[in-house]
Amino acid sequence: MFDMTPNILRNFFHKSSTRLYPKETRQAFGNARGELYNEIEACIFCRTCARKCPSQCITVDTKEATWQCDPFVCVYCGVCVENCPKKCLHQKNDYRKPVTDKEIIFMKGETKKKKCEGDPQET
Amino acid sequence: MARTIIPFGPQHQVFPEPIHLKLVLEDEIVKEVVPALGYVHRGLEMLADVRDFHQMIQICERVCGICSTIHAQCYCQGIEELMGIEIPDRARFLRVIWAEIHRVQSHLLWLGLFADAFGFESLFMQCWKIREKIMDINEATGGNRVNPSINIIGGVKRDMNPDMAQWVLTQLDLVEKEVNHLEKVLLNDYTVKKRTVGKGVLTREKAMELGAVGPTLRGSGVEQDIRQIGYAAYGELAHRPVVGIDGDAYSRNRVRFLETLQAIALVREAVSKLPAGDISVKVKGKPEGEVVTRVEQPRGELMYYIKGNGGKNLDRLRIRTPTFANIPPLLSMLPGIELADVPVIVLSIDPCISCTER
Amino acid sequence: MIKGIIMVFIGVFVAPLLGGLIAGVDRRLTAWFQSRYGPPVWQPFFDVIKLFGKERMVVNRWLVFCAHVYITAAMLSVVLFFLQSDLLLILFVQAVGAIFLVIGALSTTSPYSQLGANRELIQILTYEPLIILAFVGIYLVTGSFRISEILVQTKPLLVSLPLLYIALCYALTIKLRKSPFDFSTSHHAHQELVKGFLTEYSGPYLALVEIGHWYEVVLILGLCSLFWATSWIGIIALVGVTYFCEILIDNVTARLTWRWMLGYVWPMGLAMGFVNLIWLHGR
Amino acid sequence: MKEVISTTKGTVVSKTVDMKKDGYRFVTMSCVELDADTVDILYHFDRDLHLKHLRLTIQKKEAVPSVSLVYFAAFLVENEIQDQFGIRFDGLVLDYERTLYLEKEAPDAPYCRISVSRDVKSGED
Repeated sequence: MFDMTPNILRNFFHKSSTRLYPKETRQAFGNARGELYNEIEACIFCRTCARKCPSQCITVDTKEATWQCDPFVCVYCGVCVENCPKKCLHQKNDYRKPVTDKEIIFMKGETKKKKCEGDPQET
Repeated sequence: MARTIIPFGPQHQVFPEPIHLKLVLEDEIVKEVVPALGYVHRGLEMLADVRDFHQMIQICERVCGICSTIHAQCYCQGIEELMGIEIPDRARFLRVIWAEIHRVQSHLLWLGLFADAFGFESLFMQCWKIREKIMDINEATGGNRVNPSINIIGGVKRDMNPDMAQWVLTQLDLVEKEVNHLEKVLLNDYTVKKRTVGKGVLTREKAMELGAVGPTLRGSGVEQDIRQIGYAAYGELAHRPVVGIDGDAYSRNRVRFLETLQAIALVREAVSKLPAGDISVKVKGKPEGEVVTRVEQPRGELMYYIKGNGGKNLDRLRIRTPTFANIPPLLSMLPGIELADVPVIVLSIDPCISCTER
Repeated sequence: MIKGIIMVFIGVFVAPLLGGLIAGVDRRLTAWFQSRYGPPVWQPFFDVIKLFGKERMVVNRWLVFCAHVYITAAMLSVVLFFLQSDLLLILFVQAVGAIFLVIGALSTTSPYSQLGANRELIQILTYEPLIILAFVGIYLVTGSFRISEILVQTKPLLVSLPLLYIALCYALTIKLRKSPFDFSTSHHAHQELVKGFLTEYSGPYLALVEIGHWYEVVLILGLCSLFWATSWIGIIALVGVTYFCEILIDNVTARLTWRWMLGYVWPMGLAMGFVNLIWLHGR
Repeated sequence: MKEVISTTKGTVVSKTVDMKKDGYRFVTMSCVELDADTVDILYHFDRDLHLKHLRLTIQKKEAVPSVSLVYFAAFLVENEIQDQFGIRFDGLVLDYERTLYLEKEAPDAPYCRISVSRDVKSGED
């Protein structure tokens, strides 16, 4: 009748399987696809990522040289990263931290017509 | 007590997803059932009209959160058939590995939910605790916990190097050990048997007639499993469908439990036979024509009908998920049983409602 | 007199605190059994405080009345227990509260509430005879129903009433709403009847019911403690072990049905009770 | 897709009965829009892991005889097609009247690229 007893007693005398999350985090796996970020200096605003994205979370304006991504729409599939011709899109190994407000990642780079080495602005 | 109508769902604790069953009861005995769907209908089939056929992979994955890889695999398989692409051997084996890892994950999730349906909280937690190891495998190999997104048209996206494969096997050994600890509980425990044996009986004939699929069909004693067709690399791996006899909730539970162990064995075999070579081929052209393709999902037979018109969008994508096929058998199981057994029987077909409605 | 006032004070104010603490420890231990951390021990108090802050929404006035009768009866029975009154009186006061809770649930039109109330009635019907049987056993040993008489015993009751104690544990499991008897309502997500007969109690009234439940837990554990009332260590050990076993059983069994309960608890409980009584008589 | 048998409105039910007699399991039906007026309805059957299909090409306005009396399992998918493509099925064992997925006020045929508009004069669509 009490076939579960050994299992729960084993649990009782072992460490908990859960973690007290914000205080204690697991080390990210090397292959994990986490937070998406763009090295805006290298970006040429070709819009490949925006076109390939299955969830259409990326908006690129070639003229204004802006790149924005809605992280709440992004599904972290990594298609944009694979297709980026400049290899300037990357994914970190860990996830974005939970937040209470929606936000959009907005990045402004330099238009590539004029060749200059000015600092990219990030807001 | 007189005739009562119980609104079972759409928001009910036992259902992981919203479905509404109108139960007409007499003295806690179910007399009639009328289902209502449509609470999570997302129109994913229609998205094939506006997204190109490569992007549909990720969308197909999201038809179901639990068997995501297998949906994508089925879709890719269909498109490959349409375009006449032969995928490399290594990719075929890798697809099997990920699909079977997903099956373990899905079955453990189900075993937990099933335990929850008859109020066995600690068993539920135990199953989900074991499942967490599989989610880690998914994340470490595929990149994400739930939707690893490793299938692409023409093969797979990621390779598995020998070190990684070895790590997966050791993790699976741990999982198998823990699953074996649960065998006595799930198949022998007095209270579990009391709640499952003889509940929701679906005879062999009825199962065939009503078009049941997957463990629901096999639990009734029909030896049918789409993996027998030998899609992907299943033709080269040794496996036989797990079959139950009685067709009750206990039998379906037993089938799923044994399939969990079988899936682990299949991963081991696939890893040992993993051939060297490329993992994908270059894809050129656009799909044209129509095709029906099927794979075996943890819940049963999954069918995709794909019609391409030579453009980048598909003409029609039709997804028939296993739960859709299992709802008519469910309706035949419910009348005549106690209210207390309704959750157990509904859960015993492993309902995935967002799959059903897509 | 002063002793009496202190006892009333303990019954009214300390008992619910103790009950809440037991509930918190219960959750914590359950979590450990399930390989989780679990909520803080004070969580039941936070829950109740939160419930008191909620909007007052009731389907009818009966519910309000019934919730108040329930908590009053539960409180009164605990006070009577601490005043070392008559066991039968305590039992009937407690039963009035339990019945009123069911009447409140029956007064609503919600099917979940109705079905839960029916099941709760069956549960009351199952555990009350067992408790009465235990009292009869106590009477046969001590010659009185009064707790004050029982407390002067020099030998623990458990020695002469071991089987009746097990029968009382059945009643305890039902009363604590633990698996396998948690079908009328339960603390965990309830898979058949949502919240069972508590479905329509909400906000502050649910908080009252919750506090009433703490009183009842203290009462039943108090009854258990009578079986080894000769020393404090005995009381603590007996109650501790009993409660630990309850949690263990809760975690190793599935929920069963009321039909099973009628077919199992009555024969088993009554048989054990009668065997114990016959044995007592024959000694 | 191999083994596709063409049928007409008149023969679809009898052919389905034949399928059932041959021991086929009903898999599902698919509705495919061909152009503004016509749709294809495909009936998929399976026996021992072997698929067979029936193809029925009809006008959107026409009502299709339901096969749910032959295979009870067909009622769900026929209701779905009613919802999504606005095609009527005659003789459904359980007719949701286009409310399986949709609300009453939803458009008639959300899955058609060119929606069928409601005819005001006749009252019904």
